[in-house]
Amino acid sequence: MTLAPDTPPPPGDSAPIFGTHLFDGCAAAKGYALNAMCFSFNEAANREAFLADEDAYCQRYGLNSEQLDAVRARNVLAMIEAGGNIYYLAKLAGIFGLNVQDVGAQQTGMSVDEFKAMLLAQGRKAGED
Amino acid sequence: MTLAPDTPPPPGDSAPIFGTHLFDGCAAAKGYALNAMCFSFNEAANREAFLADEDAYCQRYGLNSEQLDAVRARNVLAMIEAGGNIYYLAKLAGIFGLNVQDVGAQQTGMSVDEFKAMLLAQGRKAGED
Amino acid sequence: MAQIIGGYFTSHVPAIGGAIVRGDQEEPYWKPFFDGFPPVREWLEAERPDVAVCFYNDHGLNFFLDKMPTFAVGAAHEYRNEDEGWGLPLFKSFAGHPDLSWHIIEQLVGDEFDVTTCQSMLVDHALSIPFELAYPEAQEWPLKLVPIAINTVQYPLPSAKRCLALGRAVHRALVSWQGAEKIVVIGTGGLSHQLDGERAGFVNPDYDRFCMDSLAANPEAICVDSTKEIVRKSGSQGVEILNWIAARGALGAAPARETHRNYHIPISNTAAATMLLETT
Amino acid sequence: MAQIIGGYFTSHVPAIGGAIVRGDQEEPYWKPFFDGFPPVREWLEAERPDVAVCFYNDHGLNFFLDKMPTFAVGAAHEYRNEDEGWGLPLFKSFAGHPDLSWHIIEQLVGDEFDVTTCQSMLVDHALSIPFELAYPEAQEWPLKLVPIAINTVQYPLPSAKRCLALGRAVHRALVSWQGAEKIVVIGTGGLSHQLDGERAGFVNPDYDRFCMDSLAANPEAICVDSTKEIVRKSGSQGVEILNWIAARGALGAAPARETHRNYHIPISNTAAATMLLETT
Ligand SMILES: [Fe+3]
Ligand SMILES: [Fe+3]
Repeated sequence: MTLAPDTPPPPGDSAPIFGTHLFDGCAAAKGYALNAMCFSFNEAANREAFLADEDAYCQRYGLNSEQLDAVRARNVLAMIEAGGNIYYLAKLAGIFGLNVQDVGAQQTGMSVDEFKAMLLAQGRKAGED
Repeated sequence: MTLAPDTPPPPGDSAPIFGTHLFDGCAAAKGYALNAMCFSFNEAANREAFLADEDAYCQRYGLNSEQLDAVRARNVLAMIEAGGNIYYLAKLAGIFGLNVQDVGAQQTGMSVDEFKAMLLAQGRKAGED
Repeated sequence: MAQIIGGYFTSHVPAIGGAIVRGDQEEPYWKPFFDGFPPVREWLEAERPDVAVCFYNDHGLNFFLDKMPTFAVGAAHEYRNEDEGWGLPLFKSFAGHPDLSWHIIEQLVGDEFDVTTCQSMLVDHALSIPFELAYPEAQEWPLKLVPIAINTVQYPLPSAKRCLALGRAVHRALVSWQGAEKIVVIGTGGLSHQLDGERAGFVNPDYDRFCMDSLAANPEAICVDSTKEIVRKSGSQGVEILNWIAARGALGAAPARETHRNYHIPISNTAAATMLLETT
Repeated sequence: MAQIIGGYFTSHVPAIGGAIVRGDQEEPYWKPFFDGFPPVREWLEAERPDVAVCFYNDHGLNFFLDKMPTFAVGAAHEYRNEDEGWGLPLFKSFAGHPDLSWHIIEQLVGDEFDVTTCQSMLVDHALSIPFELAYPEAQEWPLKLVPIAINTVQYPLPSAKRCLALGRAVHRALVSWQGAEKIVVIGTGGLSHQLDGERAGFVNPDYDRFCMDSLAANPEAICVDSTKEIVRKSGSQGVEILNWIAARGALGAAPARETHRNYHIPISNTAAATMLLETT
């Protein structure tokens, strides 16, 4: 995978950004139920209720089938595609014991070690400049 | 009582407005507990809890003694002096069966009939113009 | 292309809701107010707008002092009314128009309005009553809603000038909206009244007339005063004229045509007014 | 008269909280980041500010999509941290400075910033970690807090230009504040990083260096880009540079003096930076 093929950006805001999903109104409208569920995970009791019966908890928040599948598969890119916002999804990932580096690895198709090594390599490269 | 001695207002915003209490930050900081309690009265169960044990309900919201006294006395001007905001106080007044005309009468020292008559008189006067 | 057909402006006194439920429209106390509505209804029946953009102020149903926005724009699929605590009837829910909401929000933030976006939002009597008055027979509302709430609770309030500018930015959004909808703009609240303090019961017909006379052709005239000066002239709740000013802005900067006006004192503590402005 | 002593700017990566709790400051992975703080601490020990005005972004602790403000200003007596859901340590509470908060709010609304006022407000790691880093020995915080939250969650985000203008309006408020306090400004977040999407792990040292080089003397240079362009250059969470820009604005339009800088890749997924700017 090529990280950030940062060719000079075309002028104007219309050009998409590689591998980047801006959480705009369209995404927000699609993802409200999923994000509302994730927001509830600020409370420990809700995290426990989710762990005790994941499907029932998802149903209570009215997740659609795309969101249900993404949650069942622990697939972060699919959650984002279904309207999830990373700030809220991180709380769900936390329940699964995943930190932002685990999540980064999953989304980029790397192992966690590869993902960490990629970041360290960027640090070394920046230091060489 | 003279209503609205509407002499030409002096320039600038510093001049006070007769009988008018702007709900600014100072009032808001003072009145937060009282207003929070009144906001809770959007829910019927909370209105019932207040009616069942008024003092206990006020304590739960941490009203200070000035606010407690004002609520016990059903004294709207004292509630405003204690930082209450009319939009929230109206919900408390509603529990006591008071509408905005009852509240207006109390604050102006009129009977409710006098207060209503005063408004009708203003309507007649405006119609004569 | 969307079409902005014009706007109506009306007081939203809670007692109106009670009068509607009781069927008091023909009672001598209420008739002079309700008589202001047939021309609005006829216009709406002829025009049949698909969406309403409604400027109002929340009275402590959806917003509390923990998060009090200067300007809040609804972007929900549905807007429900709920118990406000004083025995008001429960009003019907509204279907939202999230796509148009987001289009407006993009314009507003792009134009440096620092709005709060609300993807879940309860609407109170100040929003519902103007629809009850305009569509008395409706089983469900025949149009979708974009609600925009202006802070009239916690000082400092936005200036009238800022509210007019907000409305004009909404107008730019409506003009560039690619949908085919007919859009009606609504401003609710006022006119002069005061509920709290020793000046409770204050009304000011001269100032109200000035506002009504200025609205169609010269709304800037109302925006000369500071918010505090408006309170001085209009009463502490008379400041709800800010909603009218923003709604007027949403009709655009060109003069509008005043096609109807009704003014009556009192409804409850309020100098009540209804106006209809059509775009030219 | 109040005195604005300057500001510090730092990343707020959640993992820093874990490293502090574990005492990992001297571990090889963490040391290059924590080594950026002694100069900040020495400066704060010498200056002993009484109040912090802190620009940050909430990560879903205090704000949800039902009421998402572009700009929110705290006006509470106390700000608590609470469980954010990922096992972060609970951070200490802050005493507020409501009088200064309201003074700032009056200035902002008067200057046509449409802020949301928050008289009850939880603060998350993005606010707490910069204090943990600057006051590692504190049993309780030795200064009061005015928190200002900038929306980096829900698009459209405010532009960098708007954030700089917000900060400059805060600066005007601080200059006119009649208290005798010493005030420190804090900007938190960034620098380049991206948590979500196929580009997760993206950092951009060239852009970060441009931002750091511009901050003291020419913050306008960072404000030329649209928010989306900043995301392109900086990553989807790199957009937290908006907090830095607003904080820089609060130091005033005059050039500031950069007295310290630290930059290190990576902390977690982030290009982490710490800067100290003193007013001249
Ligand atoms: Fe009202
Ligand atoms: Fe962050």
